[in-house]
Amino acid sequence: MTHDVFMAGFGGQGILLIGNLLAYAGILEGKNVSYYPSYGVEKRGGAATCTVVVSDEEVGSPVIGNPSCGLILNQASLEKYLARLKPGAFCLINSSLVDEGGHRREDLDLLRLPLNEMALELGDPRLVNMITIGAYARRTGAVTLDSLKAALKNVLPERNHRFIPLNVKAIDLGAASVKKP
Amino acid sequence: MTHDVFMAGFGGQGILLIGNLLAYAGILEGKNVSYYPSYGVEKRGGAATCTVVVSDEEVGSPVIGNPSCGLILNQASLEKYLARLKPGAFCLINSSLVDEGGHRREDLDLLRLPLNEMALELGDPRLVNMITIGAYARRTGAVTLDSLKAALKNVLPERNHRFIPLNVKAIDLGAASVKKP
Amino acid sequence: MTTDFKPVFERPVSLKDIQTHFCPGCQHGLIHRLTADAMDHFGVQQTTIGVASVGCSVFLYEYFDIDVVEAPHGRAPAVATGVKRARPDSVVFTYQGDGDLAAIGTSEIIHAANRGELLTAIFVNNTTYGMTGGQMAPTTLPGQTTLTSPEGRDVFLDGYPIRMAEVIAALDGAAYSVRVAVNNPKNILQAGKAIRRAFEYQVEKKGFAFVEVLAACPTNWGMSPLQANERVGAEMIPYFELGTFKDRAGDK
Amino acid sequence: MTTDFKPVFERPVSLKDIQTHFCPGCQHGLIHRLTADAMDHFGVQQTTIGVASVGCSVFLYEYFDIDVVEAPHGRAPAVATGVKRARPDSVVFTYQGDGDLAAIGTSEIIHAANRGELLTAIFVNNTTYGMTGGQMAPTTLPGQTTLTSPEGRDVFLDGYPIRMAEVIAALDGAAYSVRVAVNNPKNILQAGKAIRRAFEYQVEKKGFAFVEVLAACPTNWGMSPLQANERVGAEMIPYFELGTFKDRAGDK
Amino acid sequence: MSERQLVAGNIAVAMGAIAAGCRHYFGYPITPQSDIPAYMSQELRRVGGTFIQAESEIASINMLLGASACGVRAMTSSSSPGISLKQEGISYMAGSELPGLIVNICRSGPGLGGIDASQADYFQSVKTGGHGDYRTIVLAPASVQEMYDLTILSFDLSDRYRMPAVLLADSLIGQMKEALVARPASPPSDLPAKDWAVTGKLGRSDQRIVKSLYLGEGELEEHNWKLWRRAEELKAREQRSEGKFLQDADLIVTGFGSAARIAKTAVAMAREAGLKVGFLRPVTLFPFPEKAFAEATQRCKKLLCVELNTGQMVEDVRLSVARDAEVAFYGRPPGTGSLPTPEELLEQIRKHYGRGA
Amino acid sequence: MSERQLVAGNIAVAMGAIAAGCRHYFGYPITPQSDIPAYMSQELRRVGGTFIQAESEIASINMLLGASACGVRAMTSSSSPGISLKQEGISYMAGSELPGLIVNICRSGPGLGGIDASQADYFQSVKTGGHGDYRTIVLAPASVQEMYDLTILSFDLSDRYRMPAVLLADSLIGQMKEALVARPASPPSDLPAKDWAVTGKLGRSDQRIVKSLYLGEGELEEHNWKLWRRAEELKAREQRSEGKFLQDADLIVTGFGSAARIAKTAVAMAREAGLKVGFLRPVTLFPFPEKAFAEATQRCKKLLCVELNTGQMVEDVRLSVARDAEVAFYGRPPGTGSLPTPEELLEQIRKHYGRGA
Amino acid sequence: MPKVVINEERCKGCALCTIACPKGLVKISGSLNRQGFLPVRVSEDDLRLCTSCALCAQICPDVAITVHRQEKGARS
Amino acid sequence: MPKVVINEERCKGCALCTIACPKGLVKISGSLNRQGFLPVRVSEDDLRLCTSCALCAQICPDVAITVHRQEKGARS
Ligand SMILES: Cc1ncc(C[n+]2csc(CCOP(=O)(O)OP(=O)(O)O)c2C)c(N)n1
Ligand SMILES: Cc1ncc(C[n+]2csc(CCOP(=O)(O)OP(=O)(O)O)c2C)c(N)n1
Ligand code: SF4
Ligand code: SF4
Ligand code: SF4
Ligand code: SF4
Ligand code: SF4
Ligand code: SF4
Ligand SMILES: [Mg+2]
Ligand SMILES: [Mg+2]
Repeated sequence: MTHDVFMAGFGGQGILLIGNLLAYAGILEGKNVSYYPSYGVEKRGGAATCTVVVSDEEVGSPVIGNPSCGLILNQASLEKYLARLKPGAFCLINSSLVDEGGHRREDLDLLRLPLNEMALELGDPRLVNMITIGAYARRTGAVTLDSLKAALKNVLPERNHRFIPLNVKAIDLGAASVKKP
Repeated sequence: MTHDVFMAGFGGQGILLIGNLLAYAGILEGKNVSYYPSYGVEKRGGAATCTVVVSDEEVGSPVIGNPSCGLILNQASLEKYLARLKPGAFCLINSSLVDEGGHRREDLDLLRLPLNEMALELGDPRLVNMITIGAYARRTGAVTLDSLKAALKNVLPERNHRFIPLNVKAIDLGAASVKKP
Repeated sequence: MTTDFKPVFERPVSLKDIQTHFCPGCQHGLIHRLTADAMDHFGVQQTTIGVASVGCSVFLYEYFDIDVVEAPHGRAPAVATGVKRARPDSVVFTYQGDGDLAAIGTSEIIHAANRGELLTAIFVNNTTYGMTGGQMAPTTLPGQTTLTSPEGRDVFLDGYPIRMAEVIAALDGAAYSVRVAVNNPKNILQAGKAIRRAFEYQVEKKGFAFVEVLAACPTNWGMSPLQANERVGAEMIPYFELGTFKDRAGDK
Repeated sequence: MTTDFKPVFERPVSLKDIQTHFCPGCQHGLIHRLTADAMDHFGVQQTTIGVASVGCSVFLYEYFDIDVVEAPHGRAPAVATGVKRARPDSVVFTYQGDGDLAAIGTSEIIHAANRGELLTAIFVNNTTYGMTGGQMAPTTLPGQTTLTSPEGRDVFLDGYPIRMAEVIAALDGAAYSVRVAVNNPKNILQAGKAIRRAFEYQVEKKGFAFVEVLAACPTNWGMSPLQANERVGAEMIPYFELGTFKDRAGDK
Repeated sequence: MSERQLVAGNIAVAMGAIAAGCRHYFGYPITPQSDIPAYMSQELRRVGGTFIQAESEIASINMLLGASACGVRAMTSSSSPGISLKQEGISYMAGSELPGLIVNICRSGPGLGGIDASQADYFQSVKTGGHGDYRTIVLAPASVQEMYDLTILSFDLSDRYRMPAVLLADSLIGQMKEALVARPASPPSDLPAKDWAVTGKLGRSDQRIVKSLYLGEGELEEHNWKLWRRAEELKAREQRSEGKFLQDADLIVTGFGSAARIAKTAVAMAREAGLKVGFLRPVTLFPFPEKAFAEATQRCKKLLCVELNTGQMVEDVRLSVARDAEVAFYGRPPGTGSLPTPEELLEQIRKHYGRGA
Repeated sequence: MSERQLVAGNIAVAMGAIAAGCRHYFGYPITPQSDIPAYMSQELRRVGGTFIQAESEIASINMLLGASACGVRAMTSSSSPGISLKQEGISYMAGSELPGLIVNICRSGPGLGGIDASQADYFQSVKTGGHGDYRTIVLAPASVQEMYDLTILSFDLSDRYRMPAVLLADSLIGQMKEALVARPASPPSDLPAKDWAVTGKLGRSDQRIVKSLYLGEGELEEHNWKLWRRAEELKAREQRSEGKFLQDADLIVTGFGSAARIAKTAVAMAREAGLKVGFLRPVTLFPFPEKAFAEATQRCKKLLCVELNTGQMVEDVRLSVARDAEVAFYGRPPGTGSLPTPEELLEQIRKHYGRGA
Repeated sequence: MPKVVINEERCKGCALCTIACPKGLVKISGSLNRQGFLPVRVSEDDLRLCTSCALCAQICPDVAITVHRQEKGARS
Repeated sequence: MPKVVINEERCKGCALCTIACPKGLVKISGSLNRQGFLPVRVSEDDLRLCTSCALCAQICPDVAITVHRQEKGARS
């Protein structure tokens, strides 16, 4: 079984962090993984995207032409990347920053969640990314929530380990807001 | 008809000058020519050699493995280069600086001339090279003596043109000391 | 009844009216503006050829409305020499960062200066390799931590910050060499004058002119624009003395 | 009845007893001898690694009885840096000509000095590219005719002779920088002292040491050895002031 | 530590170098290889090595020459333009028979170009961009694990054959992260002693001289033949490649490094679609795995070579295959947005699979 | 002055450059090309041009880049190690679509090597030693007359295709003297105007920018294809070679420059000895005269490639000949006393002439 | 016409101008611009206190400020 | 044993020693050596005047001269 996912947002939304988190969770499950980041030209702000593949077989290409899953955290990313997704792909959209419609992908399994608002509920706007990855994991079963949570200490710098409980809550909140595959 | 000649001596004997002179004489006769010099590593003194080809046909290689003619002006050159000459090659040896024998080339058409003494007779030890080339031209007919003399003004720097008459005498002396082919 | 307004500050015409890619608080933008002011002042926009270097200022041609040649990293002074010799009547300036000029380009700037090429050289010293993410530069201050001096620059292993304006001034071929900063209005005024003078040297064929400008790189210093600007005055200027080290045409 | 003779001048043991390829009156040979004297003095022949440059002194290993690494043209200071960092306990010296060090190698010598590498650099300035047949060098004197300055060096087109000892002295990383000549016994004595001191700096791990030696190239100057030696005193020394420009360990 | 960690390719190179006993790094900043010096500046201090950020790429390669001449394991890393500047130094190292590792995390060119994944430096690396007749070992990793393993291998081969080694990768392999098992390394016990290294004469009567200048009659020619013989030995013994689905293949897809990585997925897709497509990836670019290509083309007469350039390795493929084999080429020269996708390569496979040889 | 003069090859290059209208020379001393700057430092002053002895080869190539960017005809000359140092600059010139002449009077390598005639820089010149996908025009004169004529041609081709041109020779062709007829040159009337040259904007609203940096989506790839298309045009239009005795040849001897010059005499000797031997010499190394080789090997299936190296051009020969042709190689890597003689090559001819294809 | 015109879209909110203004009239605003930065503003009232010294404009790295002076002669 | 020993085969006849000797004792000889140079000599009589100051040796680029001093104590 192979899971590939493409995530996009603007710098600061923590896209690359959850990309790493997902990949590490895969490793903890003994799977093969690849994580491939790509940034815009700008040094501050700008786009941040990455592709993660988690698989039982050897991972070939770390870049995917038509990803089977997408996590779209801002308007610009929707406009730029939605078209790439494979027909029938699951796509999580951050409705807090992305307007309704404005695209022609009736063939996708779209889920809109107000991620910024949900993060604020948890008391920290920076949790958008954790909620996202929680939702993704639950929905696709690419990795278990436990692996994600376990991987937190691998990807978070020592000094931020105190925030792990809060991140765990965010992951759970994300998971709770979607249904199993 | 093609004439190739290899000349060798130590720096200062004017080998390269007569190489140029011969080549230029060939040009004046509308022939094809090549002149290829090669020096030792030392900046002062050391060996000086060159190969000149004068031909009615296009000149191919400017380097000749077994030259059909040799002009050997000092002992070192004899020891290093005599062996290379083609069997039956005409070889002019400067007996002023080269001992009798000391080699096994019975197959060569050897001519020993006391070039330094002859030059002194003319009143200038530096004329060794001109005597040599005069003898060569007469003996092989590669170029006419007139062409050699005419070429003097092409190869001698302006300031030395006043010596042309003396050089002409040297060329003639060389020519007079050998017989036509 | 009418009111009259006279412009006291406007964008120079040599500088295109577009958004730059520079980070907030990056002083390349300001130094670009001062350079454009100088071109406007002498009315040479139409005859100027800029030589861009490799660094965050690589997009020179995006911002200046002039002809531009891109030089390989560190080689702008050599490229500019070729340009100037081929077009002696044009005004040719180079714009280089400290990694570009004081590291890989050491030889080219020194010999262009020593030959006394009729060039104007703008040198932006921000004590780091900005574009590549903040490595140690020859100008990095002792103790300054960078991507490649994680424990801070250790003068015993890494050597000392190099003072280019002084090095250039020491060459017989160089006619003008100064160091300025753009961390406050007073220094900005000085910097503007210096850059103008550096163009004057070329316009009047008086010789090679070099202007070192101390500038902030908030991003790679890991500081806010205000903190970074603070640091220029607090840490850079004490080591990199401001002043005119050579002004052959003038008194000095 | 016996007579006792005590040697007052003998060939240093670090210098092989063989014929050199140098032209008559070429002072590379003399500078080789003084360098060997310094090695003998500190008894470091066995631990010294020489770094040869490209020039008439390229055959360093033929003449010195020590381990030698050949460096590409101009890069001896970089090669020596690699050697010294890999073998900190060995004594490492470079030996470069003026074309090698002051032209193509400008960047390497300046940054090795600026890093304060524990090296001894011998720099032989004969105002020309000897090995390649006498082209203009950065050190060629104004008006000096060479293969590539047939009408004499024109400072307006070709720039000015560069004074390396002063340039090096100006760098914080350099500990010792001097200029000496070998045109007469008095100067030779000075030169010997300077080279010895330059090795002392390394042996005692006191920092980067640089010795510029003014020397004659009779062949490419188109002069007899005596005329050439004359010229060193008459033309070179007036432009290339002899002296100690930096001696950190000492008073200066 | 031999458990699986998530590591970027560039870091794996640095880890591999340190595992191989490399304690001397000389470099100059350039994207996209900056993680290597950043990591080295940290770690080498920790393990008591030398990290120098040189004033230029030229200084770096010459510092490497100096350190290698002393017999220590040393390296430099850079990217395309910086590697161009090292060509003279590499030629000197080869001429002086010095080992040493040069890492090239390629960027797009020519000139300043851009920083995207590129394979346009194949000729420079494999045909050698410096002057004179010489070769360097060239290894082309296609995974993070290989970035680590081949870095170690390159030090071993370089020491054994007294030839500089080039590790050729790009930002795709350099910046992607995968699981890495960082096995401890120990140099093969049969590596020849470095009895040529300069150490100072202490305890020796003979001098050691590291040089490339040979002026004696016939000396330099013999030296050239000596280097040539070593390269031939390397060709005989060290060709490495990865093959897959070759037995029954009607079309073989080939490529190296990042292109091969993408192509591999395309080949898998093709197989799923029932096409008999094989995969052959050179791991060593020099020595080029001629034997593997000759063998594979005994049966399969159609190849498709995929590169991130306009056609470079394809020449060596054509020189290696059976005479009656057809070699097609598909290139995507590098640049922003120009990385091919597996889907795109699958199309190419279909296109050429159909065609008769 | 069109009468025949006795001139050295290096001087012929300098004369040709001046005849071609080149008024800007930038160089750095190195044997065996020093006659060129020596002559230029004299003549360019006389004709009001610019001669700069730069501080290094790197400065020279970048001064050339700057001058070429202004639209003037300019050149640099050097020898092998110096040319290695110019590789980054050449890549930038190619990437910036700049013409300009780079003369390489090769010396023997690798490293410092020696100053003898060498052909070991074939790969560097033809496969391009710099980074990125680019090509340069490469011309290989084999006589003093060609040193003059091909220098002029290289400026014309370089301007037409906006590609740097490399003139590849060595001390044999550079230092030998032959009769030269220095015909006055005039650039072809159909050369495209240099409407890309920087001049200062005076009289223009648009900027002119000479650069190689392309970051926009797809831009750099398209730029690479554009350069590739130009190279293909060059291949289609500008292949040049010299052939002799090809009609009935049973063995064709090939080689370029100095080796070809020596081989030509060997071939003549062979003919005298009654052997049906042909001669085929590439004059343009890039574009390589593929057509001439393909054609010649329709009939003759045996070739002997002679080079002053261990085998470089032979690869392009193998890529160009008919599939069933056999290409043998005879190399003499450079060094003191290693120049082959016609007699020596004749032996090789006899050796291979006998053998069945 | 205001003495100080700030191009809010060009402004990157670096705040250097806020320390350059001798009267402290330039202040960071609360709302992001399209680039995602908080641009600076000079309030209507503050504008009256502005001396048109242009120091804010002088220090701006992004040349986002233009300044005019009210002509002596002119009646307002 | 002579105070000054000149290695005539090593000597290149540059004559620098002839100007270095305060007593002018070193002179160019008339006969070429195997290298083709005219080496210098110090005549028997001149040797007596030699002070062993070694300046000739100091200046010699080819290290062709060695100098000894007669020990004070020694009777001759
Ligand atoms: C030959 C070469 N080496 C290295 C680089 C990578 N590089 C790009 S910009 C740069 C230096 C940037 O620093 P600086 O010159 O100080 O300019 P800044 O960005 O700080 O203004 C470097 C090393 C390159 N492009 N080419
Ligand atoms: C890269 C490179 N460029 C040029 C040369 C040619 N070259 C050999 S020696 C030399 C310079 C010699 O001059 P200098 O350094 O002053 O030494 P000298 O012979 O005068 O003692 C040059 C340019 C070279 N070998 N390598
Ligand atoms: S990185 Fe530094 S130099 Fe570059 S744009 Fe940002 S602030 Fe300016
Ligand atoms: S050429 Fe000059 S430097 Fe070289 S050996 Fe002769 S005299 Fe000495
Ligand atoms: S012009 Fe002067 S007073 Fe007015 S806002 Fe700007 S800085 Fe303040
Ligand atoms: S200085 Fe310019 S960019 Fe910075 S805040 Fe003020 S107006 Fe905005
Ligand atoms: S030792 Fe002194 S006195 Fe004696 S010969 Fe030499 S220089 Fe003259
Ligand atoms: S100095 Fe030395 S080489 Fe010169 S003449 Fe005297 S002894 Fe001979
Ligand atoms: Mg900087
Ligand atoms: Mg010199």
